[in-house]
Amino acid sequence: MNPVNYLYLSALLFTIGATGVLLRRNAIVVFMCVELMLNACNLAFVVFSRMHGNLDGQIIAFFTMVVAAAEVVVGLAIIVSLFRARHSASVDDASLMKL
Amino acid sequence: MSATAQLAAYTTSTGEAFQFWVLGTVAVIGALCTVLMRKAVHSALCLAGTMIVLAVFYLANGAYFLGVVQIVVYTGAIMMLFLFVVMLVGVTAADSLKETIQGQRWLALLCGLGFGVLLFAGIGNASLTQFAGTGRANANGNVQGLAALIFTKYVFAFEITGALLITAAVGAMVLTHRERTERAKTQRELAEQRVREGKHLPPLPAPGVYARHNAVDIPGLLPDGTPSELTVSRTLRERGQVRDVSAEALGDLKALEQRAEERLDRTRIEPPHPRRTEEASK
Amino acid sequence: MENLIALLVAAPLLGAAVLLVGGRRLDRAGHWLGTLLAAASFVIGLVLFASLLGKDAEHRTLVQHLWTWVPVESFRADVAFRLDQLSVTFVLLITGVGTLIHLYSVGYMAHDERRRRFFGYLNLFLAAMLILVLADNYLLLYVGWEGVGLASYLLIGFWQHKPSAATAAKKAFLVNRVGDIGLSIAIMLMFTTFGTFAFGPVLTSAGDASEGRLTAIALMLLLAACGKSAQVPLQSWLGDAMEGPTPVSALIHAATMVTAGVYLIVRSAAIFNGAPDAQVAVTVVGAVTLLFGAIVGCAKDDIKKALAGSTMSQIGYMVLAAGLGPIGYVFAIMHLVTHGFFKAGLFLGAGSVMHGMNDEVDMRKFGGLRKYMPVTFVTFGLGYLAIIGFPFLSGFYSKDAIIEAAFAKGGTQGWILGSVTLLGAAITAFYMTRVMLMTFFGERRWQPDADGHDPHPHESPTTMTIPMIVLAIGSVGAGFFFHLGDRFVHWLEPVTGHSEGDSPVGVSVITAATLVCLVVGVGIAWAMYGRRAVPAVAPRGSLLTRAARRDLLQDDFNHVVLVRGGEHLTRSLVYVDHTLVDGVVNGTAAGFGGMSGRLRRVQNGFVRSYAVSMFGGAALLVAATLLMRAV
Amino acid sequence: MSFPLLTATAALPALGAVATAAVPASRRSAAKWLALLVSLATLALAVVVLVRFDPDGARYQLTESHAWIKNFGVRYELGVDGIGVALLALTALLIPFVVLAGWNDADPLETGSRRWRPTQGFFALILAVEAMVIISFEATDVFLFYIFFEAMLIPMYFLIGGFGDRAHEHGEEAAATQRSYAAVKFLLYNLVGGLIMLAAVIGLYAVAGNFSLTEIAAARANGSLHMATSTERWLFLGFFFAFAVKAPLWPLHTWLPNAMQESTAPVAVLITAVVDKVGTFAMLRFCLQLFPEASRWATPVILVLALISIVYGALLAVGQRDIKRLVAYASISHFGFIILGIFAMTSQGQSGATLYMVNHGLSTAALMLVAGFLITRRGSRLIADYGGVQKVAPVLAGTFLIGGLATLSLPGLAPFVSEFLVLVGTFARYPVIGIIATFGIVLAALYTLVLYQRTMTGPVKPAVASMPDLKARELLVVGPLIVLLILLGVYPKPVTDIVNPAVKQTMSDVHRTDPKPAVEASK
Repeated sequence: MNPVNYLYLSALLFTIGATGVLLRRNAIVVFMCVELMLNACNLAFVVFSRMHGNLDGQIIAFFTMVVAAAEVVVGLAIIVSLFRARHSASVDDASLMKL
Repeated sequence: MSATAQLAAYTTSTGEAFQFWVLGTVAVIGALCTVLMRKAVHSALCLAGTMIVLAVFYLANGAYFLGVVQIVVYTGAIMMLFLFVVMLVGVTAADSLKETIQGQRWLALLCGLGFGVLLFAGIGNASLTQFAGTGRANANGNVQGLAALIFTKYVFAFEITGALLITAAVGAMVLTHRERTERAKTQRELAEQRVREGKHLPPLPAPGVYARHNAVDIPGLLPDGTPSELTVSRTLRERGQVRDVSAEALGDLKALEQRAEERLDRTRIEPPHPRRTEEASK
Repeated sequence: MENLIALLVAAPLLGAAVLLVGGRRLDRAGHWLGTLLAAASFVIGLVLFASLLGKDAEHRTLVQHLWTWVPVESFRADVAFRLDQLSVTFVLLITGVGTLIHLYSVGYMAHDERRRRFFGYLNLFLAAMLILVLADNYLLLYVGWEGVGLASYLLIGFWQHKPSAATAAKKAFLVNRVGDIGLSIAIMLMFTTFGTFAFGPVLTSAGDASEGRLTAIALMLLLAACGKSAQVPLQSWLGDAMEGPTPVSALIHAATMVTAGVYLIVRSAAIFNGAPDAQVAVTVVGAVTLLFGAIVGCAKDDIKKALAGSTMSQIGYMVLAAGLGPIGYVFAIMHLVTHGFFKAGLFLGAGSVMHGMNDEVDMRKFGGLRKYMPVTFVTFGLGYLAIIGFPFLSGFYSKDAIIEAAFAKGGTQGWILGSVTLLGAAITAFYMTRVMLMTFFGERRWQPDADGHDPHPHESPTTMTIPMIVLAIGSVGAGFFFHLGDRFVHWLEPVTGHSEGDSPVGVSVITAATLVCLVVGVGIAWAMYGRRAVPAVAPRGSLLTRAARRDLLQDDFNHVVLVRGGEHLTRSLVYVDHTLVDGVVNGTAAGFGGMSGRLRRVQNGFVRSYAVSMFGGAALLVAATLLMRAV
Repeated sequence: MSFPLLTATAALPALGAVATAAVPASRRSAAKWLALLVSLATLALAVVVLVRFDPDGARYQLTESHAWIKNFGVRYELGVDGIGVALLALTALLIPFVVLAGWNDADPLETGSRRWRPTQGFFALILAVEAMVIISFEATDVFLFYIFFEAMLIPMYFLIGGFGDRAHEHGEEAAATQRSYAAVKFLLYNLVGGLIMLAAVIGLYAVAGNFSLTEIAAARANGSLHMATSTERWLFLGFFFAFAVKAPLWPLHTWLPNAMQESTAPVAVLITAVVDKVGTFAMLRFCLQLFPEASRWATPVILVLALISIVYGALLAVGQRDIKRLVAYASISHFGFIILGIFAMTSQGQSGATLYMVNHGLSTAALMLVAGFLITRRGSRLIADYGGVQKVAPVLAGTFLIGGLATLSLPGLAPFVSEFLVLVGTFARYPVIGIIATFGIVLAALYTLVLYQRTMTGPVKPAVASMPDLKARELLVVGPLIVLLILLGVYPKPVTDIVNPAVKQTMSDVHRTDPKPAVEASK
């Protein structure tokens, strides 16, 4: 098997995650889909690292994880406070800009 | 190490290929379930599964440190955080999958499909045949290699991500923490306020209907049989977890009376609706 | 001596300024101030006249250059006055008759609370009229030309509370403006032809210009003259102008202003002489108006409107004479002067009658007034005899001369014009006799006025009778005086030129024919209005009579074609402006508004919608990148 | 370096505007007096400019030049020629009257309100407009001119939208709606024109490399700056469009009736007598000087449009029911005359057009301000609401009549001279157009006299029966204007002497000479 298949898998996961972001209304699930996309990227980085034979890709993946952690912390905080204010976690309800 | 030799090869070992196809399938299924599950809890669990699979793939690709971190940090910490939030927001609440924005679903699928095709085409187009493998890079140990890079080449980025993490932590606290801007009202003041507003002078009515339904999520019934929302805790009301049992309770009452009638050899009436019991026991 | 000319204009101008700006404190003495200044102007005119008489015939021209008015490159208009035989004749007529009418107005307007203003306007008129006849170039003449128009507008509409007066004033001004187009274009044509529009250079070099250009200029001048002198087709305003106080009708709409057209044509003699086609047009206009005015005059029961018709007709005589060329110019002016006397006298007499009859103007409600107003009767009668051309009175000499000149034109044209003038003389005799009989003879037909007051006919005060007497003297004697030794002809000859035509018939034959026409006219009138009693209510009359009562339907034509048509035009243009011109702009604006309204819908506020577009955009970017690599 | 007189003339009202705006809310009358004093001081400065200007001297005098934006060659360049100085004087002359006429127009409705700032704003905005208009007349740098040409819109927008007649036939709310409509329309029209001009200004820079009017014109004249024919034409059209909107020329005129109808009479005077003059002035100064060939190329079309403006404006004026709208359409007709004179390209036409700008300013100011006094008294703009005013307020009626007579160009009053010059100038080169334009004088008489007849004569309407006559302040506004109208009608030489040399220059810019008279030509 060619390791390129990892990349295809990564692309597939990324696409699924992106579609999920677009389809789901629950902010938490949307967030999870974002995490899925990040993870798909991480996989790609790791495979690149293997491809090039150095550890830079893994480093990037590592940073991505850190940033993702930070993002999740802030994001979930936002969701919680949104939920407190609106009693709903649906992204469609936060549409003050609509007509 | 045979593993490193294998990693440097153009193709992987059969074992790894087997592992890829099996676990890859699991990962894709997990991802799909994340997107498609109606309840957030299920989505979270499926995502956790996918992440674990990915951790295995990291290990298979020579990123030992990342593999472990993936399990410990991601699956262990972040996903747990998700679960906590899901608990806060309401575990049982299931999303409706009905689309409300016109054309959104089709557009989303079209974009997703198009994007996927493009990615696949891009990857297929690139001549990715040379795999150097991580053998040499991991020669002094994967963790040591990473550490050498992080604390030399990427030291600034590392420091900045540290700052970012702290900021995020503070930010999360600021966002979720609600400062009390005024003194909490005493019991007496609350009572006076109630009197002044002229509503609910007595304590709120208690939930529960008869002895069989004394759960807190079942509203008490008014004399005419309609449920009173007031009897249920506000938190439950806001989560939408009030169980409406008025019709059911009335039915039960009716059945009870009927049974009493039957006992007393009165007219026979058809049996009560069978669904009622299931619902009630839920 | 030249420096006096400006004073001539300045005196009444000062009067107008003082009286109009001075305010109420001048109410008590203002009218005397106005009269005094008019008289002063007359005296200055006499002095200048005397000084001209003292020079030999060829050098009787005084020019006073005051200041350069509009200098732009080759365009030069000066404020400069020229006093020669022609203008001094007018100056004396204007200031003389003007002074008399000022005097008359003192009595006539005695009960009007706005008398001061009236005298201010009269003075303004005098000043403008003097500018008109004294101007040394056509542009300054234009100033006077419109100035008298303004004064006429103000005076016709003097009783502004009457809507009919205000409308008549507006109409007079507007019709005059149509004529002014002619004068404007004539001046422009002169400028492009001669490079100047001062009298001297234009008239001396008129021979250098092509006949086509001269004809164009002459026709434009004729248009101007038609407007000011109430000639067909621009005559419609004169009848309505009788809405003004009677002294105004006497001064402006009989003696002076309406003759300005004749002045213009005679002054521009050099141009008309070079444009025979235009001269024919002038005579045609004159002849048509002559008959038109006379016919209208026959049918009117309003004494002032009958006189207005007469004025129109008499000016038709003058215009016709002016169109005859050098054989007629002098007689046109002579008739103008004598007409100034007797027509002013007639109007003042009519005013006197109205003064005694509670401002009644309908002749059918007069009758037998000769016993009650002897002075008025005598002066009016003398004016009447003068206008119909009773032998040895003013009209006899001046009108006869025009009839002779018309025949002297020669050829078919001469016969036609001669016959028309003879016919006109007969009709004149008819309608004037009619006026005379209906007003002063027959039984009394007075009726109480609208307020129920019975009229008590009485003679007018002295301030009113004196001017009438003076004018009556003029009507009687002026013609004979002018005729004696062809004085008038010799006086004007250096300015206008003069030539004797060759009359196909003898002078005595024409005089006899004129007298026959006169007798016929008077006879018919006496048969209709003298022998029979005049009905107090106008009979239906023949078709011609009814048409003549309505000014031969000219007004109706104007109303239908111009007023109605104009109203429709403006109304539709207002619509076009609002819907089409503005509509295009507003439509564009609405189009953009609608478009952005539709575009705004894309911004539906849903994060997921935005996410789709972002994702789509990202996909497009990836596709573009791949394509770039592929290419 | 000598005293920067031109800068001072513009800076004084600008500083005055700031000072007026800063007057405390409770001192309303102080703001009025301050504005009046500043405008009078500006007038004094303008008189100094007039005296210092030598008609036979250099083309641009009292010049000032400082580098401003070096990277783009933009300079702060001022200078006046005869045309500019005449219009500068007109502007400085009219503003005190505008201020005086608008004395009470921006007062609070309730007498008690102490926190009322719009009064200060009203007068400050008027002074701001004055400053910008003056600098537009002075600027010899195209970019500098453009900036103030556009900036003028801002204070004008607020003057139109913020201050209207107190009375309105459909109530206060409808008045506010229509006001803001008029203001937005004014702004949009002029902005579109300005944007197109901006493109042309940039284009000019791309071709010429700097913005200096004098340099470009000199370079064009001596042939060192060649422009392709099509380039020149496009640039000309860009400039001309903006000026035609401002002027306004048919069919770009529809903003003017709305703006004049909805604003107070002094502001309407400001629009038509002062601000719009910048448009016609700029045609003379920029279009003809910078693009002589293109100007000649476009002449036929522009003349026809001007002719349409004359007749169309006059006909529409006849059909109006609103006094102010009527005056607005009359102004459109008059602007047609001005543009006709400019593009007839004869000395008489252009001198006449310049004179016309001055005279139209005076005559419209007289007519419109008296109309404003009338409207304030009765509280209606509709002609039909009046009648017989002459009887109760003779002085008002008299001044109104004189204003009207000036509008219809009665000889003896100033506008006659200019109108006749324009007509003669046009006729000399284009006889047919000249003749048709002459018909405008009948229509002018029609709309003026109909207006006068319907409002002033006839039986006294009950609603006007107790109308007071003109007060001292109002007489102080109208009197001098009427005196000037008569004076300039009788003796316009001082103005023509200043204007003629500048016109001669412009004529040589466009390589045109006056047609010779036929008699002389045939010899």
